[in-house]
Amino acid sequence: MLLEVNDLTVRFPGASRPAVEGAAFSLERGEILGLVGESGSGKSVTALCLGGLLLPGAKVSGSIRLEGRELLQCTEKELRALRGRETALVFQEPMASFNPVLPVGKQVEEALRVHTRLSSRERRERALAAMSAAELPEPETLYRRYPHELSGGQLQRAMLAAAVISEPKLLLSDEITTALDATVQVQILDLLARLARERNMAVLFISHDLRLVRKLCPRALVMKDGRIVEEGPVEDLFRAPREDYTRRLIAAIPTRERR
Amino acid sequence: MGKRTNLFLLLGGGLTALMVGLALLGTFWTPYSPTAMGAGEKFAPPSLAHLLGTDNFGRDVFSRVLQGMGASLLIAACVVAIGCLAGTLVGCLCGYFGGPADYLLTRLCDAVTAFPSVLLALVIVSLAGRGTAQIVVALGILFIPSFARLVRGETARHRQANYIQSARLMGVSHGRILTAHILPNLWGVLGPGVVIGFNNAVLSEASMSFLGLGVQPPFPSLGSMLSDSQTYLQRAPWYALSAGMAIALLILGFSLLAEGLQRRRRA
Amino acid sequence: MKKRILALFLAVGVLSGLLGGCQEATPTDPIPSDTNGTSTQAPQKPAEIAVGIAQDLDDSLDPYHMTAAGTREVMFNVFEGLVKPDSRGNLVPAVAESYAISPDGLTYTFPLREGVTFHNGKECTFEDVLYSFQTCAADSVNSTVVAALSNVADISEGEGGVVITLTAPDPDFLSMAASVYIIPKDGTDQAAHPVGTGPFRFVSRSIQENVILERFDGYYGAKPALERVTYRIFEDGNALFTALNSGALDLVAHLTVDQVESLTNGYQVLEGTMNLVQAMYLNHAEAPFDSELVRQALCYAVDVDAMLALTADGHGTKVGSSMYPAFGKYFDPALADRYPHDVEKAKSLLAEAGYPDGFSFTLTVPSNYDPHVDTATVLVEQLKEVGVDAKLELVEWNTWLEDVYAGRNFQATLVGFDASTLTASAMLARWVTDNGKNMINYANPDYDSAYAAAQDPSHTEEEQTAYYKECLDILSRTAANVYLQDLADFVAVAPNLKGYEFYPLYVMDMSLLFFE
Amino acid sequence: MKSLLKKCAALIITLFLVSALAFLAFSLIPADPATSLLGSEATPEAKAALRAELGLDRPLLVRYWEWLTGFLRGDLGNSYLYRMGVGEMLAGKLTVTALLTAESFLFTLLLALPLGILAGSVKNPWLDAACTVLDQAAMSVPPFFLGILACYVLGYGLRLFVPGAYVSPEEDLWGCLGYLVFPALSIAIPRAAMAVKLLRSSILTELGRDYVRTARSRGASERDILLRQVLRNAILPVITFLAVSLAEIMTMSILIEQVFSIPGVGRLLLSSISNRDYPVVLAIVTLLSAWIVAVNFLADLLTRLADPRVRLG
Repeated sequence: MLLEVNDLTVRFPGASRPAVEGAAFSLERGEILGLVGESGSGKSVTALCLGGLLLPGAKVSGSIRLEGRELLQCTEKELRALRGRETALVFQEPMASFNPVLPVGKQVEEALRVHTRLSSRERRERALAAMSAAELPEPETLYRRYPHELSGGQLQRAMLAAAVISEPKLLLSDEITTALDATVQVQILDLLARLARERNMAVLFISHDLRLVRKLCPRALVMKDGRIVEEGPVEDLFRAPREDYTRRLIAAIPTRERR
Repeated sequence: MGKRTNLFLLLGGGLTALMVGLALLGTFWTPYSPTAMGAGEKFAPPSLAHLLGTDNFGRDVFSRVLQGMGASLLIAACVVAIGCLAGTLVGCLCGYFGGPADYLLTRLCDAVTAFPSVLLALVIVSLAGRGTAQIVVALGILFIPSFARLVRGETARHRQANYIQSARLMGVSHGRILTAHILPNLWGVLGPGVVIGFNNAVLSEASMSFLGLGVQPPFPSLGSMLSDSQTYLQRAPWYALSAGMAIALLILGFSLLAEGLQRRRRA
Repeated sequence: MKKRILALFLAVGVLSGLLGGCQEATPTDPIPSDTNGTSTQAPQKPAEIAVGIAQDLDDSLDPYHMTAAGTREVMFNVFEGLVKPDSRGNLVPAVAESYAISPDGLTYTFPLREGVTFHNGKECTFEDVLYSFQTCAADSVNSTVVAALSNVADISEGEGGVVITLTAPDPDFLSMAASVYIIPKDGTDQAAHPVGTGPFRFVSRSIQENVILERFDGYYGAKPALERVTYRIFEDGNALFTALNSGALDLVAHLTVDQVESLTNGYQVLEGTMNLVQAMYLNHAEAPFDSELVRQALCYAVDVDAMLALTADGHGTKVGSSMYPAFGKYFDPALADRYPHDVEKAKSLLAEAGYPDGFSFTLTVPSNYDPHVDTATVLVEQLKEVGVDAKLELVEWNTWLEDVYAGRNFQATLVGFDASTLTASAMLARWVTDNGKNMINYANPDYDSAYAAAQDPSHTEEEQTAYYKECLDILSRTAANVYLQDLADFVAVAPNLKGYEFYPLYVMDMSLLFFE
Repeated sequence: MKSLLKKCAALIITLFLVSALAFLAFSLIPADPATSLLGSEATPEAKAALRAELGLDRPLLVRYWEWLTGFLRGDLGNSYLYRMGVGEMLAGKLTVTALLTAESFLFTLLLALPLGILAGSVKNPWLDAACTVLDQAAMSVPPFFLGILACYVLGYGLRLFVPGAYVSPEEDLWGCLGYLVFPALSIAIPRAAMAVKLLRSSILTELGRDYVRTARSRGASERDILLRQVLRNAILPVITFLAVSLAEIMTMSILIEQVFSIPGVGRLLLSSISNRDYPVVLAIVTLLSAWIVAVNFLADLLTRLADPRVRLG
């Protein structure tokens, strides 16, 4: 088992109820797990916790075991060593996620710079390879470009390249397609699936869009108000949702696709 | 965050209230006449009778500081008022109508900004004599460009807005658009501009008086007191310190207040 | 900003034996009485000093174009006339070996001294003297000197030396001649690189930074002990004081008592006077100063002793008329007590003049000289006591020259006048009714006739002196101005620097200084 | 490129306006140079002659035209007072003021950058508040007061330097720079405090941006994030501020030159105004404004270079 989450509770000071309450699930190596829910249901907080990004001021309890290691017991330094190497995060807004004043290539190889002692030339080669793997055209050119010169889709590919460059075991993908056009969305999903498959990388695919989850993930969790309300193979969720909430999520999908 | 906001507002507000209060007090009442000589010994160190000691004529430094602060505040207020009103007018017209007149006026503003302030003050002083009114006019002129630039940008931005465009289509006059639609939108940028301008005005007035161009003796001014006190720095350090600290605290109060207000708005 | 402090005081000339009084340094710290000042400097100390001066020599270094007293103060060490003044106010031979005046007062003979060379190495000849007198007569910016030289009928090389013939006798001529500095005929550009015959030669100037003089080794007289004098310019009085107090300067003159008392560096402090008449000058063409009663009331209202106590800890000399103590022959200390401080008397005089509730006026003061501003500040305060409201208006020096001095457009002003030559007429001529420099529009027939009698060469010297004294008494009696004081002049000198002497002129003689 | 040309045109127009304004100002000031040159004892004829010699009797526009064409040829005219070339006169003074400005600017940078970064990375809210109050206090002290304090405490009290013992750079460059340390600090401290405030708030804003979260998720350390990622963005508004500071510092040096008696351009400007030495004043005013305008231009250019989004846009 790659990841085991038990009774994860995250509480922000001043909030009336926990952002995440008693979440428990697990993830196999190479598995793609969907996490669905409305905005504010606690999906992103869960992702950040799993990524080892402890939010300032937040009270986190329970247990997160990554390859048997208890993340919640780790020091910040140990967490930092995990981040980017064992886990990688990709976020919703590709443009905002890139530093506007650094060339794209430099940001793609960031994890290598942090975690390895590779020379800058070696890093560059790995970055170019990762960018090719992410199906970016002319990686040499794009390497030198600045974020504002790339399209949203290109940036998200670059982001995926940056995420997989250090061969993480777990990719946390938080609404990575939300800001993109529909056609680009599909391409990115395909890319994500291929990368996960090739590298035997587990993916926690977070989305508010059940459609995408169905397309990508064999299994999914449904989250509401910080609790996991339903869990199971994605087709089962579609066919026989046990919760009203899941039903409503399904109902939100345009009719033609629902079937 | 909440605690910090209160801290700056509290500190800044308290300090400003104290200094402005003292300045107001100084315009109506001072322990001694600020110009009366021999109110005490020459160069008497601070004591209960003379809180901040006395100067080279035996005048009470505390009384002079009080009245000097009043003068500084009054001058700064007038300067900012002139700069703000004229600047808003120029900025509004430039930003709204645009065109070559706007270009020229903008360049003129640049030119005034680039013109050494001391020279302008000296020109006005040579023309109209030294005095408080002259220095207000000189500094007022110098403060126009910064306000004009601020307002011009904001006006030009609003001019493009849909509601202005539609008002124009409906045949509303330019004057009405400016006063009813654009002017109310300017408060947001003018507010902080006024506070910063106020501080700059206090500082500029002090600089001018330091060079002997501001308030004329025997009336006290913080800048000229500071200039006079330099000679007696070793003999009567309290003289220089009182005048200098008064300027610094006046400015500090306002900038803390501004910081506090800014943080509260952001929070 | 503190510019050209004493530009008005065109102290150029010299007294011609008329001057009885002389001034000596009155040290607050003991200094040796032996001030013969020839090469006795300690060998370990480099004979260089830095002198702080409060204004740049920015008028012109050309001897005939210098206008500022501060410039003359420095260039006194570079230029000499046929005769020159000494510290006791006597004229002593310089470029001339001696001088002789014919009994009719029309012919002056100056035998030229042997071996006088200019700083450029050329020997001084009759041609140079002739050139100097001609150039000065044509070029000088000092109208008094130009007027005196227009009286010269002929300059020739006679047996005894230079012979100058006048068209009419002039008792002041010798002192005028002292201000005709001798310069080389085919000389350099004097404005940029002055060349004279004095004990120091001009080396360089750096605008608003310094002027450097060096000992002139070809000087005919006693060699100065100092090898090099650097005048450092501090146009801000506070900066000058700061530099002095920190020990960056060896000598600074014209300090105020407050500055002197703030000194903490252990320098010797010498006290003299500034040789000027500081007064509140009143424009008699303006009401209410056309009334003698009002003017007298103001004199009673002002408490000069209290003023001196406040501004200068009691230092300074009261003057009661247009004459200062260095003119011992004319100066009458009793005049200073004619109007003792008396508020009641002042009020009753004002009431009598029709101003029972006082009045208000504008007191215009040039802003460039702090002691005048300080005095004016105290004066304004004192006048309040009798209900007179004086509004202080500080103006720039140039504005003052133009509006007040030339334009006579003022009510009252507070400045100091000194003598452009050390003759009584230099102080008194200006108050004659139709004199072009009668800034205050003083018109008094008695005064005019007394002055004319004093100038009449047919009178004996005693009679002239008596007439001049009468002039002074008339000025005092009619309260022509509110006469205040001759300011105290303090000089701070490094502890081991000796030999400073006060002159009755606005000069600093560097040739007398030496290190002990 | 086109916008650059436009800016250049604006620059030239501004300079032209400044010189015209200065020229106009002098024609308005009463009391002419002849009076100040010749003093109290000169005759009216002598004054008239001098006025004619200086060309002051000719119409204003003619004089302006001559001055302008001369200026464009690099001829700054002659000082009325010193009767020497203005260019020659200014050269030495400009060196001093330039040194003072450069040193002040250097101190501003050396103080502002580390302190700003430090202030931006303080986490404790109370410490942060204390830093901000301290910073505001440093900002509020007028430079000339700081200068006076420096003279008193460091000069007299601790004897670290001798106030007034100025050495010219030609004599001893290091001695001169040494003397300028405290004047430069007096100018730099309030300026640096302003820059610190700006940098701090800029860093805080940037720290809240998404790319910081990305960097964290890659395992970058906080120090690394601050220095390598955030600073490059946070510095952009500070660059503009610092460049404009170069202009402000120059202006401030006029006052500071008074306090520390440094014979720079500022003092020459003040005395030339009161002496009515117009050629000198005109030259200084025009050069000063050229400096201010040029520095603003430079600020613009630097921002373009430092910010890839503007660089090509």
